[in-house]
Amino acid sequence: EGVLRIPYVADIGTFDPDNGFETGAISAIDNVYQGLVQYEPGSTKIVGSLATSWDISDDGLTYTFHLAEGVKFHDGAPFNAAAVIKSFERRRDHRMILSYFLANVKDMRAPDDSTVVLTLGHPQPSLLDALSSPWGPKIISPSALAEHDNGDFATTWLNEHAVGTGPFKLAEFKRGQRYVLERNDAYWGDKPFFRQIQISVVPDISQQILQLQAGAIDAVPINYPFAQLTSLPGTLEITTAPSMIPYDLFVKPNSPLDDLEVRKAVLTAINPALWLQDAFGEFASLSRSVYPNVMLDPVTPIRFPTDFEAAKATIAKHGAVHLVIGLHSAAPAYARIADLMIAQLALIGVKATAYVLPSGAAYALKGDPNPPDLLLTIAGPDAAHPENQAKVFFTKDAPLNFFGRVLPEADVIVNQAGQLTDIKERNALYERAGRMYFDAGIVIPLVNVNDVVVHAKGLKHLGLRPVNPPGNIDFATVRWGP
Amino acid sequence: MTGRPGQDTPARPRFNWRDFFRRAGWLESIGIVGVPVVTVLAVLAPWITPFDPQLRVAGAYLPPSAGHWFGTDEIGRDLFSRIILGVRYTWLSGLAVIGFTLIVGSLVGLISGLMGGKVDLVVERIVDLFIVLPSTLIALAFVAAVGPGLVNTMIALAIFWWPWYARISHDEIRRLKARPHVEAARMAGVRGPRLLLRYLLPGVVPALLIGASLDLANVIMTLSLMSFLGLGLPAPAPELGAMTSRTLDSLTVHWWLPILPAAIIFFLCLLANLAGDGIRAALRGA
Amino acid sequence: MLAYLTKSIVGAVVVLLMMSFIVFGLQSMIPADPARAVAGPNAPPETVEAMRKQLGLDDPAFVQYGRFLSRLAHGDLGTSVRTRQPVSDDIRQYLPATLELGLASIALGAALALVMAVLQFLVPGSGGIRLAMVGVGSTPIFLSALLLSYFFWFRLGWLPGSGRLGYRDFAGPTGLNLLDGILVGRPDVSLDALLHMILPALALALPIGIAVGRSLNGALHEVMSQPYVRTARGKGLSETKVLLRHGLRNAATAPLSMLGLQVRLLFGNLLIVERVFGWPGLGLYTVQAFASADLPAVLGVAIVFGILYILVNTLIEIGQSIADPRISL
Amino acid sequence: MVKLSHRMSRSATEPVLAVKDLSVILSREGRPSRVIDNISFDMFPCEIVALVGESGSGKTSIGLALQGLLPREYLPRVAGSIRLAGTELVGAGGRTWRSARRHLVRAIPQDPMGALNPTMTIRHQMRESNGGSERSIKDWLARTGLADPDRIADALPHRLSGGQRQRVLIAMAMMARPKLLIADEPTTALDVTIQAQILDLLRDLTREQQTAILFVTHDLSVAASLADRVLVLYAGRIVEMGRIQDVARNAAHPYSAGLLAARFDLDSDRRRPLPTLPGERAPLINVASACSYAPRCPIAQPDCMAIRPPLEAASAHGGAVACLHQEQTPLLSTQRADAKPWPAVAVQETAALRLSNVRKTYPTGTRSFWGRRQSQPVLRSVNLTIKPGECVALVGESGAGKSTLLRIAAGLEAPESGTVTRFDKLGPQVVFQDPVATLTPWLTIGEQIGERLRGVSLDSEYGRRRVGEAIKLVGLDPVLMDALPAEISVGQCQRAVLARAVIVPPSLLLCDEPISAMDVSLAATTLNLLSDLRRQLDMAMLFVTHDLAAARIIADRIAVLKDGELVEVADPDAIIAAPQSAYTRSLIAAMPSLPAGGGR
Ligand SMILES: Nc1ncnc2c1ncn2[C@@H]1O[C@H](COP(=O)(O)OP(=O)(O)OP(=O)(O)O)[C@@H](O)[C@H]1O
Ligand SMILES: Nc1ncnc2c1ncn2[C@@H]1O[C@H](COP(=O)(O)OP(=O)(O)OP(=O)(O)O)[C@@H](O)[C@H]1O
Ligand SMILES: [Mg+2]
Ligand SMILES: [Mg+2]
Repeated sequence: EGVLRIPYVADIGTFDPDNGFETGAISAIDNVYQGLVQYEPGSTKIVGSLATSWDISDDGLTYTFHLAEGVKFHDGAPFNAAAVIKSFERRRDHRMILSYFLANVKDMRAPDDSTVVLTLGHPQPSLLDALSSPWGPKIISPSALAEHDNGDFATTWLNEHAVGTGPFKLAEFKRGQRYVLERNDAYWGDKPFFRQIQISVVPDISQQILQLQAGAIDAVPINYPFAQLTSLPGTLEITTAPSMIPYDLFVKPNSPLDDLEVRKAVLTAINPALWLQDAFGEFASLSRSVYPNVMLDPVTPIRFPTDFEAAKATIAKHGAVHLVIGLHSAAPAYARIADLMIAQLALIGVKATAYVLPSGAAYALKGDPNPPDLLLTIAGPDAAHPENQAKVFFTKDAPLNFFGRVLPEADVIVNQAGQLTDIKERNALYERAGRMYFDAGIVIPLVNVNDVVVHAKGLKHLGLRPVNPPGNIDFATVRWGP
Repeated sequence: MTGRPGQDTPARPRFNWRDFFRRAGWLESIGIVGVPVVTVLAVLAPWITPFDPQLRVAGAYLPPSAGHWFGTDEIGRDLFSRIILGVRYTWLSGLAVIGFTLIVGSLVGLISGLMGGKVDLVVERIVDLFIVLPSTLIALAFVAAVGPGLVNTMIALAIFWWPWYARISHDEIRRLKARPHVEAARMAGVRGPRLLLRYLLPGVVPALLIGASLDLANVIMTLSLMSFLGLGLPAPAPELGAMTSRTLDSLTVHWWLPILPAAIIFFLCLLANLAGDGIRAALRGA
Repeated sequence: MLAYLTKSIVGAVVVLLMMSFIVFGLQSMIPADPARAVAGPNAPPETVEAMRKQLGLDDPAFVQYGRFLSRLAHGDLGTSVRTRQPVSDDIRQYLPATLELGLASIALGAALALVMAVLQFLVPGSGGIRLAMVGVGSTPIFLSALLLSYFFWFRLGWLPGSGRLGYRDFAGPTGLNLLDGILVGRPDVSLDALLHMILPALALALPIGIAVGRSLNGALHEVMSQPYVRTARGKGLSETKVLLRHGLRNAATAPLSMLGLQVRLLFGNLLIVERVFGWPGLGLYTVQAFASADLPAVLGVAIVFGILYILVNTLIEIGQSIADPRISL
Repeated sequence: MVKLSHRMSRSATEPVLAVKDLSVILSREGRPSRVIDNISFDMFPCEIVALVGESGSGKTSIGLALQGLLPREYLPRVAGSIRLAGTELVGAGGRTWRSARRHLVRAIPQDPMGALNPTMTIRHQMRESNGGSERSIKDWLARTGLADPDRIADALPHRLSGGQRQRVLIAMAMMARPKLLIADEPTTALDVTIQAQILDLLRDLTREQQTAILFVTHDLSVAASLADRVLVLYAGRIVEMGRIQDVARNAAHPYSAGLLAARFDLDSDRRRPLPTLPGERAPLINVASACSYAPRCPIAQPDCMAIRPPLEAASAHGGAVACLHQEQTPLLSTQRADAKPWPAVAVQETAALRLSNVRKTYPTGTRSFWGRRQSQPVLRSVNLTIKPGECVALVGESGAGKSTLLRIAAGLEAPESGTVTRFDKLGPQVVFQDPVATLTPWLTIGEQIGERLRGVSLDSEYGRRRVGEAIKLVGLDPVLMDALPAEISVGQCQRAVLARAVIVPPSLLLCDEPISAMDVSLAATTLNLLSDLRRQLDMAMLFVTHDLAAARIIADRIAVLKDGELVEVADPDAIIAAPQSAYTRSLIAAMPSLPAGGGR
């Protein structure tokens, strides 16, 4: 009957596209607001959205976007270049949380109503990725911004209200209980299948499963236990797509793993090939590099050693090795992987324990006098350019360089690659740098787990994007299929 | 007339286990006997598990069978062995919390009750304060601050448990102090530690014992609740609450994973509750 | 009475101060960085720095605490780091659900306790009944909540298993749906709210009912062998009258204290039950606030819970003094 | 059993109550014991029957059995027959019992303190008594002599004094106009003045309402001042019954005779030990086929141990008695009259204790905001000296400040002003009112007695010997050294307490109402023991009591305390003969006494 019912595990903190880092709700926001460009569903290819085409100057400093015509905001205001600039300025200049997406944009101009020209401070081939990112800049109705600006750039109002150009309007925002999106019948693009999206908050995954089986909701977007995927009732089916959120281990400096022999032994034991199938069935693949597999396909993938006897002997020779694994969060996926690795390590005589870090403590490990030896993370960059991965996790001052380990010669290569526009050339450099981080024992990539949505039979075109956090169904494309 | 009947009260035998159990009730006696038995099992746990609880010894998700009584878990470890180890953690930490808070709380209560006056007033206000604080919330804040882990969780719990015993022992000692037999002992020249140990403490102990035995189940429940919320032991340690919470989503498919650990928590609480009831009945009757 | 109220208000303020101090102290020990939590995991350090400055996290803890107190004096609980809006607004949104559920479960628990204690007194329980009662009291809340939901909603379909209300677009003046339905003349809404409430309230009420019931039963046994009960029987009153008029009231003090203790544990159980039943209340809010190191929100919730608990305690004390006039306030 | 003929004028009327072969078995901790053993008696309208017996003889149990209120937790088993106004109650259903309690039988309970619901106003509780009517409440309260019935009706029990409560309970029972009223020791806990008032009231009420009263007491003098007939109960059996004058004059059962002899009043001989009942009974005989009094009976013959004596017509009076050798009983009183007189006390002219200008105030009332309370003077400038070897009795009504004075003398409390001088380095010893409560339940008697032998271990030969000597001194069996307080009787507890006080003889012994909770015989025994000890050990003594008769018997001087002031201090006989203060006069006037020519 034209209604899609989706559960979220957490409530939506804020619906403001500039001022919050939502993960579970990002597709709701992105179906109400639109940016200039976007990733195509199912891949990392950048396609137009509110901009139909764009030109990049040869020096890589000037980007000219040609905007779509005849677009209107939900409140009826016309969409034009001024609106783009107003929204971009709001994000960049007014202490919005996500301002860093536009940090390199020095100047914005609107030569005419349908053209926007951005001038960068330095060349940044990854700019388009930043603009396509699910958290990238979105265009907000300038009249709504003006109307609700109480000296706070409408941040208060936009927490729970939205006026964008997207295929859906935010119809109801009842914090913690329910959120309703209504189809935007004046939408300028293809008309969505569903008239209404009803989002409820069901924090408990067991409840979500029961509700799905009882037909009270149409999908369980994330966290459906992998072990149960093979034995789903006939009324349910699975949509799966590659995701860009790898499972990685970051290694503390001065850990037992600094000893190359020990590291080799440990790698032998925790080799994900040995447990991938048990943990994820067919819904995951081995990490091929320190980058997500969809982001970069390496020429020579990383391989783990396989000689168990040698590993055992090494540990026996080396003497007791005790490893502490820190888990970035309390999400169940972490504990399971940790359990598996601990059981694996026990086989070669390494005693390991794991604990969940206090929330947010992972960001403070640099100053932690007693950090874990290994940090397990399930995290990806917020855009699909390899630069995002490297500069978020590995380079000096990278925000998620948890242990602050630096490998200057690799950082140089990353910087070099960042200037290149030729994809193949660029990727080769990134791969080399990534290999160096791995060889230096800074990071151990484990697996890439697919985005798995369990839903009622017949739901099609979920529009899952690798860059999006898992479970973000694109409400514009999803439909009941034959 | 005084409450006690005339001159012919038959001499009652001194402490006697049969009387004790009869007053406790047969059901409760099971609890009273069960508590030390479980404690011994918990201490011996690492030596009596049929399989190594850390290792993957079979396929994952095997239902209970003759080989693996409670089946295997999501990565193929023997659930029975893990639960035995879980009993060890849960039970012993429950006992530890009770023991620790009992000692600290009753010491505070005894001392302030004995000293009386200003000290007593101040200490009592502090105890009041701790009793009124919303414990779970602050325990959560505490664990969030110092990081999850069994010891931290136990400390967080202990912070909120000791005031009860301080309250009980304080009230009891104040009550006893005013009783004629203590006054009489004072008149007989009994002072200081001798008065405390021989005349006061034995009167306080039953109330504390009753309180503690009834609380054991509460502590175990709260501990498992905290570990259910992810605030318990490091991962490989099989903590019963955490085992349940992590596998709750398989309730409809692999029921034994969440149900059996929870059932064991239930069983432990049941034993503790029964023992508490029994001890109360037996001591009150005396 | 006036003196009592003054005293309890002063006491409440002291407790709240102390509590906020503890929570604040604990939170400033947390390694987590609220600025980072706000900015998102991938934000560059500059953004985080700016955020930190904006949130005033650079100042020493005592300055922050002082600021917190001075704002608190004006009724301002600060701005939530996570939802980017005033904590008081957030709490206003989440509190009614929790209040509704909490009150319902306390009422249900008290009723359960009463029925159980009286029945058990009139019909002395066999071992089986005793075992069943201790058993229910020994069930961990997460298990009982899940089993209730599994059987009564999923299996039998008798009651809704999640959320507060089946109706959309209903908003009443108080936020307590059960009450609002009656207030605005929509009994159907009230009924629906009631149906949604039964399972979570039952899950919360069971431990309350068992604990209070056991305490009431014990007190009844003691009271009913008191000489004044014999006096009442000596007047030829029926056993029910004796129990209701002379027994219950005199037995009320201890179970009321037990009720207070249970309310303290109720706050913990709410965290679980709200999660299992998707009940959009403060418990849910608290868990999420903790997860994102949302200090203002945590402090706000602590203050609100503290006030609620003190209120409950005060009510219980007043109740005790009504039940037993010898307790003067 | 002999059919008893009542040679009384009432034989024409139907009895209100006919009890026949009533037995009650109660069990404690699974051990049943026969508390009422096959008793039969009748009661007629307007009649007051006294039920007399020592503590534990089963008086209260009879009262409860008649109301069907025996405590359920003791699993009562009742056999025989109780016909109340023609209705058989034994084996009757709850409805019959309830209706009987509502309309026919009411009781004034033994302990007024616990018998009123603390959470209900008096008015409310009284309304329940007469089926909800409001009208007569004030009336009835006024009739019991309460001055301010309206205020009392709206008060809660805890605001009332013991005497007021007792009167409320009487009003409550009487307003139902029962056919039978059971008054269970309604006056034991009260002052003599209030006691006399209440006895008057009961008497009036019988006359007006045609109510029969079963008056339970352990004190024959009280019984004599009120009752028409008396039932003497021993160990659950009726051993003697008859008109009160007859029994008081010519007791036919040795037990009754002993009870009468043990009674002391203002005329008792204070120069020699009081006569007492012989020692406590040993449960060594098979009571089912023996006279249960035999082990204590001074005239027991071998057949007393073999035959249970039936209740048959008494030769000495018109009643009945259960004694095989009743003709011997009159010999008893003559035998006993001449115990050896006390040796003279050597009172020295120094002081063992001197209180000068002692004042004390206590905070009272509810707390103000800051937790302060108003203070109320309890003692105002008290001066009292006790000489070594002398015994001073302190009498006064309840709340006069007697205990406070004693506690100050003991050093348990500090006076607000004034000085307390004790001429003794050992410090005084105190004997409190309730002997059971002053013994620590978990320590043996011996351990507690030995506590005063500082530094001497009880395990040592010497320690045990000293404790043994002390125990023997107070007349206890040294075997009891290893008993816990719960294992011995009240009387034995009182002796143990004394042993503790005198194991190292203090020069001053302070006693706070040591006998007020005891039955007559036990009280007499205790008085004798105290008199003996103070002479043997040469102790000065302060003896607090509200019983003028006891004061007269034990003391060398009596001090009368009224509202915190000593109103007179003088030789006992002088005070009785010529009381100086109005208060003392009223005390003396209110003393109950046997009709002339009593049991001696
Ligand atoms: N549950 C019981 N089991 C066995 N014996 C009992 C029980 N309760 C009371 N008794 C005995 O019954 C006897 C009668 O007690 P009761 O209270 O009737 O005596 P009483 O004459 O009223 O004494 P008092 O003067 O002290 O009030 C006592 O000897 C007592 O030991
Ligand atoms: N600790 C106390 N605090 C306040 N008031 C007290 C305290 N102890 C005694 N009183 C009051 O002091 C007065 C005298 O008490 P005290 O116990 O000395 O009387 P008493 O003559 O021994 O009476 P009784 O014959 O009833 O034992 C009473 O009014 C009592 O209420
Ligand atoms: Mg009695
Ligand atoms: Mg006194």
